[in-house]
Amino acid sequence: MVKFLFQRTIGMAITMFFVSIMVFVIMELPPGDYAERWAFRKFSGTGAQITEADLDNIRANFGLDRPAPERYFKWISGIVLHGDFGEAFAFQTSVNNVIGQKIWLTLAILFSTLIVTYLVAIPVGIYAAIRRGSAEDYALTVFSYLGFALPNFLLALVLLYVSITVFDSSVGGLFSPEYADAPWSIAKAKDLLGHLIIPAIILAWSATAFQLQTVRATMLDELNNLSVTAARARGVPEWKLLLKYPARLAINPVVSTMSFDANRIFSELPIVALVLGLPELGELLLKSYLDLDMFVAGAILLILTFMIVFMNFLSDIFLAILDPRVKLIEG
Amino acid sequence: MTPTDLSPKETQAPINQMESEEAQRYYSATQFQLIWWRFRKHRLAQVGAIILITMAVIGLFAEFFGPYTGTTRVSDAVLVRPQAPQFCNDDGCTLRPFIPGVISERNPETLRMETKIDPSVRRDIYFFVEGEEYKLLGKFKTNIHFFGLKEGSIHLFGTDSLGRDIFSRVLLATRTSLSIGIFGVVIAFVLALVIGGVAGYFGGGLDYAIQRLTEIVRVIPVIPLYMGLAAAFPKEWSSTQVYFAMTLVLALVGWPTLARRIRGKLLSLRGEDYVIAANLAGAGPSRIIGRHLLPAFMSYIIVDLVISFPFMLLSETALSFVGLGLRPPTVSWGVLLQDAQTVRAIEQAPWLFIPAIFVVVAVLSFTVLGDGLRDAADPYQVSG
Amino acid sequence: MSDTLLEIKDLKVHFPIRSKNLFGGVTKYVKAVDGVSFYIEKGETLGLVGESGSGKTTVGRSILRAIEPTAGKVTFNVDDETFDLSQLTDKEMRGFREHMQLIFQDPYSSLNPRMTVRDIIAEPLIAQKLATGDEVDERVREAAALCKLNLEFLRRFPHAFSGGQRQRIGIARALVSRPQFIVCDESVSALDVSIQAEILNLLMDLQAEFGFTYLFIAHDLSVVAHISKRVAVMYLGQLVELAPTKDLFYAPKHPYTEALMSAIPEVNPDQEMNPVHLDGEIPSPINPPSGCRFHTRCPYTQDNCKTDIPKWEEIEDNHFVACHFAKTLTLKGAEMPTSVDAN
Amino acid sequence: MANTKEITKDNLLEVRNLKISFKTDEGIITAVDGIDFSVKHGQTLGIVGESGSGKSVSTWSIMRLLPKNSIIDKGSSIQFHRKSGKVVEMTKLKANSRELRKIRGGEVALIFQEPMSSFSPVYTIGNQIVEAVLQHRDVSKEEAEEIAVDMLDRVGISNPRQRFRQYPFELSGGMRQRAMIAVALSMNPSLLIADEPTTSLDVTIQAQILELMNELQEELGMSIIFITHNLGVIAQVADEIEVMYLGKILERGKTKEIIQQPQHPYTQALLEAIPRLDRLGERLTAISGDIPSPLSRPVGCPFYTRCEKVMPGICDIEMPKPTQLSETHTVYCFLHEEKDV
Repeated sequence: MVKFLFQRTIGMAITMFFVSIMVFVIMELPPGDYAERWAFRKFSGTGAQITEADLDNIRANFGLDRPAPERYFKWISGIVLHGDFGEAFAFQTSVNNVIGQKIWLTLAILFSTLIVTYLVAIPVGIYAAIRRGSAEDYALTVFSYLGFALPNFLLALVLLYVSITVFDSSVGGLFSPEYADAPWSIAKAKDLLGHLIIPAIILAWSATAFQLQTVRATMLDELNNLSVTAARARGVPEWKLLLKYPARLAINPVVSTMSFDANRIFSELPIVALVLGLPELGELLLKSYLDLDMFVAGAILLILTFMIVFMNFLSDIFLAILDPRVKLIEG
Repeated sequence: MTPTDLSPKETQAPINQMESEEAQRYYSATQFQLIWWRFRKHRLAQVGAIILITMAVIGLFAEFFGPYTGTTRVSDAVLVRPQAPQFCNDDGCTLRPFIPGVISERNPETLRMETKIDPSVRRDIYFFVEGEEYKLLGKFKTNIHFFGLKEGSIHLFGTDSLGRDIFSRVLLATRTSLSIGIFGVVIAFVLALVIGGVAGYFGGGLDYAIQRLTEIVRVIPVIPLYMGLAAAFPKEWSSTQVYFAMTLVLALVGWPTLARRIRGKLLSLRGEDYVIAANLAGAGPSRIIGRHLLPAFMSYIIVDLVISFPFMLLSETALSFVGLGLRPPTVSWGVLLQDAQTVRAIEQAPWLFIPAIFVVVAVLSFTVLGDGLRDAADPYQVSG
Repeated sequence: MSDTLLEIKDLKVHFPIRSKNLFGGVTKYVKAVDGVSFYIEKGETLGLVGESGSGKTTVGRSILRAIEPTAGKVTFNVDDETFDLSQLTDKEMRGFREHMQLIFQDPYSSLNPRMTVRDIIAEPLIAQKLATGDEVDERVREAAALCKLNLEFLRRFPHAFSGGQRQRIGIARALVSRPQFIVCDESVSALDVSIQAEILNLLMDLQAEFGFTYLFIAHDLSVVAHISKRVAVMYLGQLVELAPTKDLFYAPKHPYTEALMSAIPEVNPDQEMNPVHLDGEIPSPINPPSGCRFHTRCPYTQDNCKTDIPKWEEIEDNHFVACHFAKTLTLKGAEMPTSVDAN
Repeated sequence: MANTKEITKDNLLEVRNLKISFKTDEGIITAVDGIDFSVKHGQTLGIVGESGSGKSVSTWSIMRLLPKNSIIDKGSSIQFHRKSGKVVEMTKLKANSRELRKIRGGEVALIFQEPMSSFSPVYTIGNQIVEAVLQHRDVSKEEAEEIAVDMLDRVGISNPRQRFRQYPFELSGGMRQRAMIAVALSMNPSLLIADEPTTSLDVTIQAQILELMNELQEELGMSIIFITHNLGVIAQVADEIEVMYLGKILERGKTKEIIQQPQHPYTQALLEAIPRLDRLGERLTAISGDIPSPLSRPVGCPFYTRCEKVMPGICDIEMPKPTQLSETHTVYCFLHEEKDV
């Protein structure tokens, strides 16, 4: 197990190294350079005249006159060694300050979404497989189709519209107005939990549709497995048999694709966050892309990807616990 | 669950003494005939196909089917409600559809312009009427529209806050969104085919390197990655440039998944007994690829193409929706939905949300079509 | 030896195991075939038997170079000229394939479902340009007729046929290029008993008519005994015994062969089975036992079996064994028929 | 409902007029078409048949294990003598009823061809045996574990305590089949259905498993239904044999009667068609033609399409009636029916 963990940790580090290069490339992509955007943001409206010399100064300050590999090295070593993600010009402060506690809110959203997804997809998928061909199964298939077809942000809009026109209250945001700027307290945490449900359901929408189908398909495969018939031939009661044999195995593909779910959720997060007004990383990422505040964008992209890679790591461990065959392959 | 002596192989029909004409036909049916017969059993998939073909045709001739060009502003008709054609009013019924007249006046309380229906006025709808001039398929100058009014204006889906006809704009957007999907899928596919094909056919170290690369591209969240690439488009690019850049971006991010599937399929095909048999028959690589791998592969390629579409459509819509994708004056479903970004906008004019229905219907159609095709694509596998 | 068609010397096939760690380094090898030597004479059938994991299929495929051998020499005589197959380039090998063919085990997966029967049978001719135009069709029809296939069926696709018929199509494909050597890799194992006899008869008839040379690989000892002139027994990647069929079955010289013979269930309720008991299981071909590979399970094992590798010796005329005690052990073979018409 | 007479005393199981069909996309396939057979206490009934003969279907139906699209005809009867002495009509039992569950495993056990897929890969061998024992015996968990280890030992698995904690994939094929037998026998059944239990095994392992089953039968006294397509195996293990072809029984008798004096043309042809070591060098007699598809079963005797001695106008009209050749030997063939008359 120690060797297994060690191998996976190294693998994670290597993946993150390549990811960081890709992220750096993306940060470098926008036309014009960072110094111009920084200066524009800082001095616009102040009436100050910026000369080419000023810009060169700024470039030298930020090290922008250095070749790209050197800049990459400086950037990544700042992150790895000091946890310093650079400066966010749009906010005139460090990226760390901007991101700060939003990481925790993002994680809270990620996990609540995953929980909603699995709480729905696993039992319902199992049920649909057992009742294959029934009206419920058919209805669930239709629901899954809709899950693929109706993007989460449109669902968010629909829900918002319904909540406002029918219930006359908004479902957006992560906090009630009275808690938004209040210091953390138990009441605020409760308020957060209450507000998390709606975004979690919206973000879980398509992930649930996908996983439901995966669970159903695996379950159908497993139901046809001889080991199920063998257990039935031993006189094991039907419900116990279904839970112990096929259902147990139907969870495996879900566990092994946890990182894909995280990927899907983070994909949809920025847009859903925009619609619902959620103050977390996705929304910030979108804003910084629009402002071309690439240090912030790069940092967030890196953090989100790291969370996905880490989820992958977790799912590998869970899978090794769940399925004794996995260890053998690792040898 | 099936006992051993009822395995699929045994229930496959061997030749019998008596052979009906139908059996004869089945026995000498080619792959695509078999696929077609199986596909014909999938009602839902056929409905999907028909919807998509209709959308494609309407999109292709958007200017003809829409009564207005997408940019025409009917200034006194801002945020007009959708108008449904009618056959009957208080004066009785006619065969010719018509829409009631509309009056717009300023609400004395809110001071907003509001539209009201004037049932006393009847505006007949005519077909193949003359209207604004346009170029059909970008080539033939004409001013004939499929339908329209002789006087006044018709807005089946209402108008937006600038007084543009949403129906006409949705048709144009259909063209843009579908075509960007097609180009995106095709380019991604060419990339995936080359890269996945190389990896799957040659295997070894090259395969390993490509595998790792695709893995890395796949861990970065997709839409944020798209956004990062799209954010790099210079502001001064023309809408055409952005359009092409978008297809490229969609393709660049889309290929790893496809390449992985192609590679996997190729690897499994390469190990098939009949491919080994061809090898032992002395067939060279070109014959093996051309006669054995590609034909077996074609149906999967088609299925994969179809199921990749929704992803491209949704990505484009999402990016344009937040302003990182296509930009006005190009209209796509995502661009149109920008007007419906806030609840307030939808509350005021729910019909701005109509393009979303097109997105959903298109994606649904692709999904059911893909499902049907996937079922039909391998006619040699007996389905459980 | 001018009547030798094929000679295999010290053939080795080792499959690397890639560990699934970061750099995919190769640390272990599966020694599927580990030093196998034998020859096959023109027009004979050499049977090759062994249990699963013995490497018999790998031997057959590596002779045809469907799997690249790791080491060893395979020489092939065509028209009094000798070719070293392991030295041929891929392209030269392709040209050589008209002389050697394979009949597969699974009649379902070995035919491309997307090609007509005619195209399947014609493949060797077209791929190697052995015939053109009408000649192709002529030779396809000829091959099909030899395999008792209805010529009407040639434009049909494989999905129209049952297992037995498909296997005939596979045989027609194998013989259309008029090869000298055919490897039958478990070619009747997947068939029903009532179909199997017909295919065996067909293979034997074709051999009588055209003088084909077969390497007949199977796990069913009775089938191998029935069709082969000589039989080789494989265990864990190596040959343990090779002899004319009757010598091998009725008077085996290797303890493993004895165990195999004793395990055949006879279709005779009066004759009770009395299998030799073998200890444990077949060891892994990744780490084969030292000395004689069979020593971990052999009922007659001695101390030197653990350390010394037994020599592959011809102890009687045409009877090869690899056992330290081949000359001293008295082993029991299959029950010999009491009379010729023991019906 | 002609065949509802009470089961005779020396029979553990009596099957009458069993007819099973499957609903499929291509229509209704009749897999088993009105067969009768019985199993005596402590004896082994061998069922031989090629693919599509319905040998597995007919025996799986005894335990009511067939998939949902199967239909057991109303006129069919499967009577089973329970340990309590009570006779149950298996076809009348409700699916998932308590009584059916008690019989499954506890009184009738099943082993399959592929021991790998009949174990769940994610639980240890021990776990799966203990589950079975607890299901059918009134013992504590510790006692069940002892029974399991003891059973593993009895079936010849070395280091049973260690194997108990291993997963199926850690065992070799032969070991797994032994473990499968251990599971089946740990519940102390009175009938063991062995569905091609040695087909996927090598000959040396097969011989060991057959020996083991013989020993265990002598020791425990259960009845066995042994299904196989291998005539050599059946000759070695069965007391009685029935020969099935396309859902019908064509011949039934003591093992010696079937192997040494086969009377049905199909049985004769089968015995001629297999290569035998005591007949090396003889040409095999092949059976011409193919097994017809279950989708288009011939009318009349199912074998007439391939039979050398077919009598047109007779064999292709209706199924021949059973002809009793001796007390134990029955054949379904017009050749004998004529002689009888």
